[in-house]
Amino acid sequence: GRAPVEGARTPAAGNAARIVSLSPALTRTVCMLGGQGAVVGRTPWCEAPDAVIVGTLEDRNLEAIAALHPTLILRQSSTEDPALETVAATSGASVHTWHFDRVEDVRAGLAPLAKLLAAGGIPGAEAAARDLLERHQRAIAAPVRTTLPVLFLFSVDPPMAFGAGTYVDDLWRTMGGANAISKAGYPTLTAEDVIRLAPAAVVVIGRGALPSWIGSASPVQVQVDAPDLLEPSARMLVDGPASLHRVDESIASARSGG
Amino acid sequence: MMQRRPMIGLALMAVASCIAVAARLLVVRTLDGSLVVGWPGPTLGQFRVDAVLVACSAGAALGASGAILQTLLRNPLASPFVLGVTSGAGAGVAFASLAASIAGMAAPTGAALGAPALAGALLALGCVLLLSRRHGALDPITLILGGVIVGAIASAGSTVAEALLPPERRGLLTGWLFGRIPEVPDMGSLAACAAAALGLTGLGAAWGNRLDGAALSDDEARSIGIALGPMRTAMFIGCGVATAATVALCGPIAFVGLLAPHCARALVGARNRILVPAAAVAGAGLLTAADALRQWIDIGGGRLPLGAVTAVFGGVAFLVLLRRTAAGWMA
Amino acid sequence: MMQRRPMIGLALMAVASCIAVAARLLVVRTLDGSLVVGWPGPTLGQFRVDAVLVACSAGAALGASGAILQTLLRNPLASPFVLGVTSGAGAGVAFASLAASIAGMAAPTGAALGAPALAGALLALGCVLLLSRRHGALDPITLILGGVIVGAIASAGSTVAEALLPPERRGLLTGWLFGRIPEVPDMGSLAACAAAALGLTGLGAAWGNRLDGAALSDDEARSIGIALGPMRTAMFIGCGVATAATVALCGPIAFVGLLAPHCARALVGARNRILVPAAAVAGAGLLTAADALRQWIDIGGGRLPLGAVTAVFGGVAFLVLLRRTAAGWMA
Amino acid sequence: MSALRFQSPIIARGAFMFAPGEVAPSAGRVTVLIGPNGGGKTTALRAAAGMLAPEQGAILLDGAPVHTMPAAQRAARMALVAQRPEVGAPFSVRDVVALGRVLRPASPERIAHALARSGLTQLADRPFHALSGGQQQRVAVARAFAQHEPGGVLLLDEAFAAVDPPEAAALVREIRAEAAAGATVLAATHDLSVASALADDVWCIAGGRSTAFGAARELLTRAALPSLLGVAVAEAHGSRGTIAVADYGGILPEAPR
Amino acid sequence: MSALRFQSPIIARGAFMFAPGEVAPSAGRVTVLIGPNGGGKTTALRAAAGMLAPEQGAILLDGAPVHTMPAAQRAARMALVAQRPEVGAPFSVRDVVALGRVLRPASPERIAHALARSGLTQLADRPFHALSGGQQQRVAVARAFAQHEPGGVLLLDEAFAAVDPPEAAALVREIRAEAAAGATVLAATHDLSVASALADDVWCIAGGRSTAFGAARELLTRAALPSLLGVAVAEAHGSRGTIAVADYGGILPEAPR
Ligand SMILES: Nc1ncnc2c1ncn2[C@@H]1O[C@H](COP(=O)(O)OP(=O)(O)OP(=O)(O)O)[C@@H](O)[C@H]1O
Ligand SMILES: Nc1ncnc2c1ncn2[C@@H]1O[C@H](COP(=O)(O)OP(=O)(O)OP(=O)(O)O)[C@@H](O)[C@H]1O
Ligand SMILES: [Mg+2]
Ligand SMILES: [Mg+2]
Repeated sequence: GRAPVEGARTPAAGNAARIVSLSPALTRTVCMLGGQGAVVGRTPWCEAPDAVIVGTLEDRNLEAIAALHPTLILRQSSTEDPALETVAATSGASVHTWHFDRVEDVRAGLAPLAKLLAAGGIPGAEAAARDLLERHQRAIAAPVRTTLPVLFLFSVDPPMAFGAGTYVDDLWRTMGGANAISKAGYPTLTAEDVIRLAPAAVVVIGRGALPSWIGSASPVQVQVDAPDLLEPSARMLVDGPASLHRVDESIASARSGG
Repeated sequence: MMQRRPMIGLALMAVASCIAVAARLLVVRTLDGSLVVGWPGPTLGQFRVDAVLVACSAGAALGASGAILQTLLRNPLASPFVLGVTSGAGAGVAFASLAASIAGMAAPTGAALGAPALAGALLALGCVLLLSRRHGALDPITLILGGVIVGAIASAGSTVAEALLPPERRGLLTGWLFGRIPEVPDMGSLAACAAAALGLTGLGAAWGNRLDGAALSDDEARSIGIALGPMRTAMFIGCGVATAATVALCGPIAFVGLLAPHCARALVGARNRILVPAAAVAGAGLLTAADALRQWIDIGGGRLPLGAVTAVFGGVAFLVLLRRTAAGWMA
Repeated sequence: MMQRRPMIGLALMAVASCIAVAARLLVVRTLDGSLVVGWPGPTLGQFRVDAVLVACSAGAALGASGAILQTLLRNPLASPFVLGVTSGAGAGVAFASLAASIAGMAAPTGAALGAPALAGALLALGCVLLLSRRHGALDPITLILGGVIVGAIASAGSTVAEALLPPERRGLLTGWLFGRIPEVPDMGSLAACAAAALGLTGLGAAWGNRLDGAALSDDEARSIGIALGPMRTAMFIGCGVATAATVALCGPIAFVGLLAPHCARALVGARNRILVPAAAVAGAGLLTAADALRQWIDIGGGRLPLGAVTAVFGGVAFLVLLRRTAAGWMA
Repeated sequence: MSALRFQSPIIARGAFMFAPGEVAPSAGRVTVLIGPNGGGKTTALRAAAGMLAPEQGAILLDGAPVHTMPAAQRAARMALVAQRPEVGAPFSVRDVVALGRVLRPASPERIAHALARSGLTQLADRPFHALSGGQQQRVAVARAFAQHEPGGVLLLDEAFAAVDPPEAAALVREIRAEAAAGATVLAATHDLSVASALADDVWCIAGGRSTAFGAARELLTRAALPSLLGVAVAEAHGSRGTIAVADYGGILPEAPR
Repeated sequence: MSALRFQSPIIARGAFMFAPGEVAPSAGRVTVLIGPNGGGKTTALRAAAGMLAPEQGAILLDGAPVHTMPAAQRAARMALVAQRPEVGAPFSVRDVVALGRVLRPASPERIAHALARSGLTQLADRPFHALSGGQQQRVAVARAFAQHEPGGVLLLDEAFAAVDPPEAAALVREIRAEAAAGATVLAATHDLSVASALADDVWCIAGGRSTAFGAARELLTRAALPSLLGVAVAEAHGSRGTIAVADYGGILPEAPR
């Protein structure tokens, strides 16, 4: 017995999936698997304009979610959310939680997600997933030319880096590169730290003006506007390596040019 | 300004709070943007009821604590926050998250956060009380400074723990540190917080005259029979425990404990017998109203954070009262 | 406790601050964990010199503001923060970031944040001053409450702006809101902050006796010739502008403005002629020491946030002084 | 009737040492405390009220040390008017007076009576902070009246200093009536005309020590006072006895001063 | 010599209306303010010090309204001792007294002299808050002495209320000396013995209105005072003139009271 809910949309016919995603990365992956039409609820940062905003992972609007009558609720977290399970139960939805830390996590999550989408009336999802994985494998198979340690920053003021065990570190090292940071996680550095590291190149992922001191850290500085490297989605698997190759090209040409 | 009719002020506030409760229970903004009035059925209705219970318990506990602390510390800036308890609870949760992360366990959520929050809060309270014993008695100035400092150190501790957490766990902690009204609360925490709110409000009302007496100089307060030292200690512990219960339930909720007593004072005057219950009602109403408002306002990015709505709504209410009554802290 | 030898206290603090400066200039721990002592050559040396200049200017401005505000507001909890200026600057930066994001422009960083920070700070200060005019004169209690409320509303504004920002821009803002000591500061902002620090400290020292006079009742202060209203307004604006300059340079740095004056008071006594410079020295030393400590401590996650180190270091220093001198705010 | 007894208490306050020896103000009598500024009158009254813990000796109320007595129990038998009353909240006069009975039943009549005795009936609903200095002082006295039970102890620290003459006359009458009803009254004052009207006994404290304790008739005289207080004293003959008065100078007839 | 003049100022403070009419205390003379509690003495002195803005009329110092005068300029010619001195910071006695010269050069000798005149030389380095009530009041008077320049105005609001008799005698001498040197002195007191010694003129204020203004010789008498103050008055004959004293009662020889 489903409770009558004010303002509810008519439930979709049959077993068609109605997806609420509480993770921008998962939303992106779902879209890449062909499920963009099925996403009905999202966070403010998800790129799925037809879906309504139902909050964030930490502050999800349970009533809004219930009103959407979802069949699938997708989360990216290392914890469960019992309240969300309660809501899901009222509309017969299931809650699925992934935990993406490393590249392998993202890869491993792809097939189960595709299977869920396929069961929800998106038949091409599993094939799309296989295709994505293949493209990923191809993309990372080509080695990079830069083997000297490179520093990847996602913020410059203060400098914050991709450290060991992050997905950028995973990709880059799989492709034969070396990360200047051996610490795990996303350490905050000082400008002096960066200069003392003396990496072969400083790569700044993102937009915005670079501070002048970066020049003292390394003769080679590369700035890439690569959103694919800023979220652990399928796009990171496929386009991330390409972005890193572009970075590698820039480094190589700068080094040979300089 | 002297308040001649405190009961009218209290009744006004009670009515306003009931309106806030009704609004939270019955009005939501639907996905297509229109406000809809009505009861959503048992399941969703339960969410609303629980959210209201949480907001009322937490708001009342914070409001009553703030009123008592402002009286006892003789400082209009006093609030549960200055006891260091809020930050202590935050640090407790942050370190519990860190410990879980290091031990490779799942990040604690919901009810599992209650225990570390409580532990952190009580530890901080203990430190503050120890620090502010002077010649055997609690000294208000030392207490207020000690509370702020212990709170600062505890906040620093949370920041450090936060910095050490892996990023995917960090969001959860940050979310918690913002404060929220859980729609599916841990019932034990809710019961504890409600009991603390009722108990503290009752104590404040019952001891209202003694609290009034604390407005006199120390000598005069003692001479009329108030055991100032024990009363201060008991009240601080009571406020600390109530705040800890609130933080365990909702995370740290700012401003309610500071603003609600001032709003109440502007309406019912300074006699604690009525001020403490009024501040509890004001806190409950304020938090419920903020939680209701948050369901209705959509500026394009989903619901606003609770703390932001509370600060704006409570802040504006307070400024209006401050201007209107031309009464402030004193005279 | 009466302080008999304030100059000795001031000298002690100056020496401690110099040690902090030397430590920041000459000692770092590299990322691989070894402590390195020595001058690193011109490039890195310039970073360190600039960081020291920033920390000293910002710390001095905050310390002097805090001392002046505690005296004028007659409240030991007063600090540049309670003026609402810090939060106002934060809101300015948050809305500037949001505007840039909506306009599709690059996120403002570094020097580009100075202007919105200053604008937000001055706007908040203006609101607070307007709100606390009572019968033509500034009333300390209204000012302190007005400042807290305006600050709360401004913080809420930042939270909202933050919530509306896309996540990749949010990190930048959050980083800024934590406060930091830039090693490559915008020279204009640095000059402004240093000038504000020097000016405010000089003003506080020069007007030290008048500030002392503000400790009397309002009538008595006026009767000895102090134009209380204009002095309060001038000093609040001075403190507000100095704080704004600091926030524009470093972001909001908590606790220094609260702790440094208390540390200074414990060492040199309450006469503002010496207290204000001493608080400036204490603030400079505290912030430099915290920044130095940050370079040495490595608990695995990179450098700790400045605010955390400041709170722990300053908090512990204050607690020691509080215990040692058995002197507090008063007598 | 309560018996208050200073049993050689010793109380150090910074450089100042309060050591008055054995003194026992009598119940049913008014003992007036006189002495130089900083002599220790306030210290004596605060100690009697249990606010200061003697390092040696004791101050006993019916045989029990006052400073360890539970505050409520002490308050039921002893009321204090402090030298400088403070009210840190926007209360009305009536609110403040009612605080005298914060722990015990307070009938509105009782509060009204206390207000009337201090001449505050008209001012009962005014905010305390809108009163003049002398009116505020009378509020503190009214609070003590509300608190006081017959046979208890009344401690008055310069309770007359800011009070106008007619109200002072009324307060003198009220306080003497309390003493007549069995109260032990200890009142500090610098005003010899108040002392003359109020005192049965006089206790002079200087430098923390008792320099004299005795009947007013013997100590409040032109002969005894100058050596006790260090000031010239004149005497006036009032309608109800001799009044001692400090001779600071006076009005000379006609001739320019 | 400064001329202070109340030119029918009207000042409303809640229900209270201060409207004393035209009054001009003379320079070179001491005018003592007497009257009931809440009569308006403090209001008069605060208004004279420029702390209250009259709604009508004015209070003029040498022809200029005091409340619009720049504070520094006013302070150079007029010093106020408030009824209730407050010091909100841990200053020493000397620090507080030096505040009297906060805007003008203060030689250490001048501060020392002001301290000596109030009998505070021994206490100069003590923390203000460790003093007794009367000592604190004398600090406020010393600050006014430090501030006062010959020929200026001294406004004393019950500056003697907590002061012991020998120090009061000394202060009376000092203040009369200032008046002799040209000061305009306005002093409120309830103590008729102080008034007798201090006053050249008497200004009686009740209910916000002047009820009398005239020579002390005429007003401080057994004949005039009872109707002004509503209290019986006796007279003592001191070594330097007649002393008026409020007759609250006195000491009866031998017979039990
Ligand atoms: N802040 C205030 N608000 C309203 N009314 C006030 C205020 N201060 C004083 N008053 C009123 O003004 C009147 C005169 O007070 P004032 O202090 O001038 O009397 P006074 O003659 O100095 O009395 P006292 O002998 O007690 O010192 C009183 O009736 C008092 O109630
Ligand atoms: N808080 C304190 N710390 C140190 N010494 C103090 C403190 N309070 C009072 N004293 C000292 O105790 C002594 C006695 O003070 P007390 O107030 O008892 O005098 P008193 O006789 O009441 O004087 P007064 O006539 O001025 O009221 C004084 O020398 C004073 O300096
Ligand atoms: Mg005394
Ligand atoms: Mg007066």
